[in-house]
Amino acid sequence: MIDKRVSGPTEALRDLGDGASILLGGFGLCGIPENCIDALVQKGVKNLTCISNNAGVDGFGIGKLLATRQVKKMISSYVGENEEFERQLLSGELEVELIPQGTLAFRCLAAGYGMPALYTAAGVGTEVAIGKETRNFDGRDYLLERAFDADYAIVKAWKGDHDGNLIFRRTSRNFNPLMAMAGKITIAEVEELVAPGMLDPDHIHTPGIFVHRIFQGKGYEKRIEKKTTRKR
Amino acid sequence: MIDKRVSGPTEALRDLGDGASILLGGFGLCGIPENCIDALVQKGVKNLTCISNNAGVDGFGIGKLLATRQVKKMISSYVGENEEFERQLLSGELEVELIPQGTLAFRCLAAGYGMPALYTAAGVGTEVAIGKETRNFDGRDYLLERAFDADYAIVKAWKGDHDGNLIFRRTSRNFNPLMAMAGKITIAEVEELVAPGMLDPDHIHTPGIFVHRIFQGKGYEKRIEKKTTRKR
Amino acid sequence: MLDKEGIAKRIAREVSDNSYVNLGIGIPTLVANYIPPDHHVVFQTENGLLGTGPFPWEGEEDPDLINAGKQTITFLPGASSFDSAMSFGMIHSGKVHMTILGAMEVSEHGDLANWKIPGKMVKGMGGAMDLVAASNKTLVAMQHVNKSGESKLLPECTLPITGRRCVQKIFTELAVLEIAPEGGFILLERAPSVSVDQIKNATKGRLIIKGEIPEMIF
Amino acid sequence: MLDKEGIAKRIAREVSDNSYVNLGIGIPTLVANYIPPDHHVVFQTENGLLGTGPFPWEGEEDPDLINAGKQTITFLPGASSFDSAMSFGMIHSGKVHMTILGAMEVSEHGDLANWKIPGKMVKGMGGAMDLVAASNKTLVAMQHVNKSGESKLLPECTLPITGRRCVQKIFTELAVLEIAPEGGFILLERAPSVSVDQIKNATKGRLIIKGEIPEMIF
Repeated sequence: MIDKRVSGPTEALRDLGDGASILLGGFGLCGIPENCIDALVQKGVKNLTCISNNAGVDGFGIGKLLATRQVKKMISSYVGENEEFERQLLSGELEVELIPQGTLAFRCLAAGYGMPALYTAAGVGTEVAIGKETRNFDGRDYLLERAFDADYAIVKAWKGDHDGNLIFRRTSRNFNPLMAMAGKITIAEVEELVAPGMLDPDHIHTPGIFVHRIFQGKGYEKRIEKKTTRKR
Repeated sequence: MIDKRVSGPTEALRDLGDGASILLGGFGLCGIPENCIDALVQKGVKNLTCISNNAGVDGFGIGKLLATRQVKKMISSYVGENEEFERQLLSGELEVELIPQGTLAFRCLAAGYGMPALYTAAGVGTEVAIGKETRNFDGRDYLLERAFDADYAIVKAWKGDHDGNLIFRRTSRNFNPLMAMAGKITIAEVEELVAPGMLDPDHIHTPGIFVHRIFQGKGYEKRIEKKTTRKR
Repeated sequence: MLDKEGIAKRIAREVSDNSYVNLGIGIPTLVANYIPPDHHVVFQTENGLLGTGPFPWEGEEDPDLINAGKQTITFLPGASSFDSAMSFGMIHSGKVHMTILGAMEVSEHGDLANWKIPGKMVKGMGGAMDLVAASNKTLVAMQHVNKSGESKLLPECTLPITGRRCVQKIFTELAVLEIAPEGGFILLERAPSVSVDQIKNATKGRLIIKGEIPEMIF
Repeated sequence: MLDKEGIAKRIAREVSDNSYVNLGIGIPTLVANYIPPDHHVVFQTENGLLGTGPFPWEGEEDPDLINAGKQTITFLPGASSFDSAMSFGMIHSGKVHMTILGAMEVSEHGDLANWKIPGKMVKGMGGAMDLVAASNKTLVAMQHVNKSGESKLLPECTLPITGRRCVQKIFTELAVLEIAPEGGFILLERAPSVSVDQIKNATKGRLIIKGEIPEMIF
């Protein structure tokens, strides 16, 4: 089989330079590649295009890359939890493209499956449709959306093996398996890295063929955005 | 949660009538819905359109439905293992549409995901492309293929629960999860039916929302088409 | 006049037995509390779970288990997890039968605006454009008028829209209304002790009143 | 002149270290036996498995574990199983680097015909049209001439084609040939004790011979 292991985030990101486009897994702060985000900050690469459902919060997640002004453009579906983001957006420092959440998912899927484009009903008749082809099938309108063409995908999984096979846990799966399929180079950080044969083939969410570099991350904070509980 | 259990194949197929279009899971004889096929034979419904990667072998799988002349049309990617099939095809009794295997899979996926159509490179410039739209994206040609619109999907899983959640084993997964998503009414037969909560949510391949009726099958033969072994 | 809990309670009656439902943030989230105990309803959260349960017990929060509002949650027996493509796949194919969400404006043709106010910080549409575009049933839970006292039920939306001709019914503190096929808000029910005139005054779009309008039943 | 094992052995040298490969039925299947032991090559079977292993020990066949040729197989540590959409997804996105398959005819432009003979029973294209259409490398393993002694390397295919301009290299019992960008079969290597004239006589399409043609090395 094929060993995809690298020593850590620095080696994983070795060839990622200024101006790169990056798909970043996660929904809110759930399932985000914490180690790689820290390494991107340390590396100091600039003018990044980040494609991620959200933009983190002030001081955590993609918010860290915004604080250091490393992001030129964000492509997201929802960006509401970040004051620095808002400041940069209103001052014109940051470019933002907002797209429907399902469209974000499907454009990753299309890239991963070698489909150049897809049709979705989301956004028909709205400003999202401006400049896009609208086409009617069987009496309903759909927008033609193009597959993503991003340089890197950086994802976070629960478990992985040397071959790059990935397993996600609960709702931390979200966009991670889709982005893993869509990157030209896909980097996976995992909480637990195991030897080939330790994962049941039927339990694997992302086959290793989609993953180019894998390492076991350290010190996950897994910050909770909105802690909601019942009292005993 | 929602209880999808029915007593068995007879109840599961209660409203399936003459002329129905049916997606049937399986690849070769691997992962085929043996119990439902037998029940279809017993029920005697006629003029069926069967969409399945293969057409079984003489006397087993979809071959049983061919023997009783219940199939009007087959949509498959490969049909080579069946003499009765060949006889009916050459005599004009049976209509056959051959489509690329990936196209078969993607047309199910599109139906399951609410996409009206998809673009694929398979079949460009071949007789499969006749009558279809060919479109160029970034210098490559693709065919526009429509999502399936079938009345029923009949699939076979390894394990399932009352809510219709399904888990498949090894390569018996194949088209089953895709067809399960694509049927207007989806019937699942499983080797082992368990109570809700017995399956880990992260292990489920087909969420129960796609499955309308489920039952525990009996007496699986699981015939092997080509037994190939190493000698000790 | 209803409070938020009252609106949620009334909407809960619209949720069919044996159905899959997606709840938006705000009033819609409260609907889950009012589903009759003998009804089998499964809630989907579009970040990737079918079968969401109540909030976790204090101290048992799992950072890997949240809903689309980023709140910590639990799951019920029979739940399943999946990626975002499958999640929006089941939405777009209409397998998720109903979506209940908030709105800034609804037009008398069923257009919905709930994601953007020009000149203000735009947070994004999240999954709303997908949910309303899907071929399922879309119900709106909202206040009848905005903070400036202006009607949110209009002839045409003034804000950028989330989806066209997507809303079936609207539930406010004053009334239950249905979008007429030819356009207009058909008044179906009054909130307790609310008069038809009060509803007329709060509705800028065409209000269709046929016969006696009954008071809501819960 | 090579036998089937010889053709497979020669093709095995084309398979890069650290690559994912799909093998068709027939000669291509034999290629797996000749991958150098220090090469890391993962075989995909399009019915849904990465990391296929050898045939099972007698008595240990698993009916739920077969390859695309419907043969019982095993899997290696690090294998993964998946559905048919993901399988053809990884093929179409070019993640499966190489496909090796048989052919009835190849044209000098790299067109491939391997699925249908008019007037005979048509079995279907299976996954072949997907595999050759994908943006990966397509190698053909076949006999240079058919059973009637006619060349299978032609100016144009006479049979219905499986894909256009999809073949990069051809491996026969006589030679290794590459498709020229402008059309034509570039003769790269002769099989042991086969002359250039023998290859000329067996090739109906334009044969391009540049300088001395070396004998194959294994």
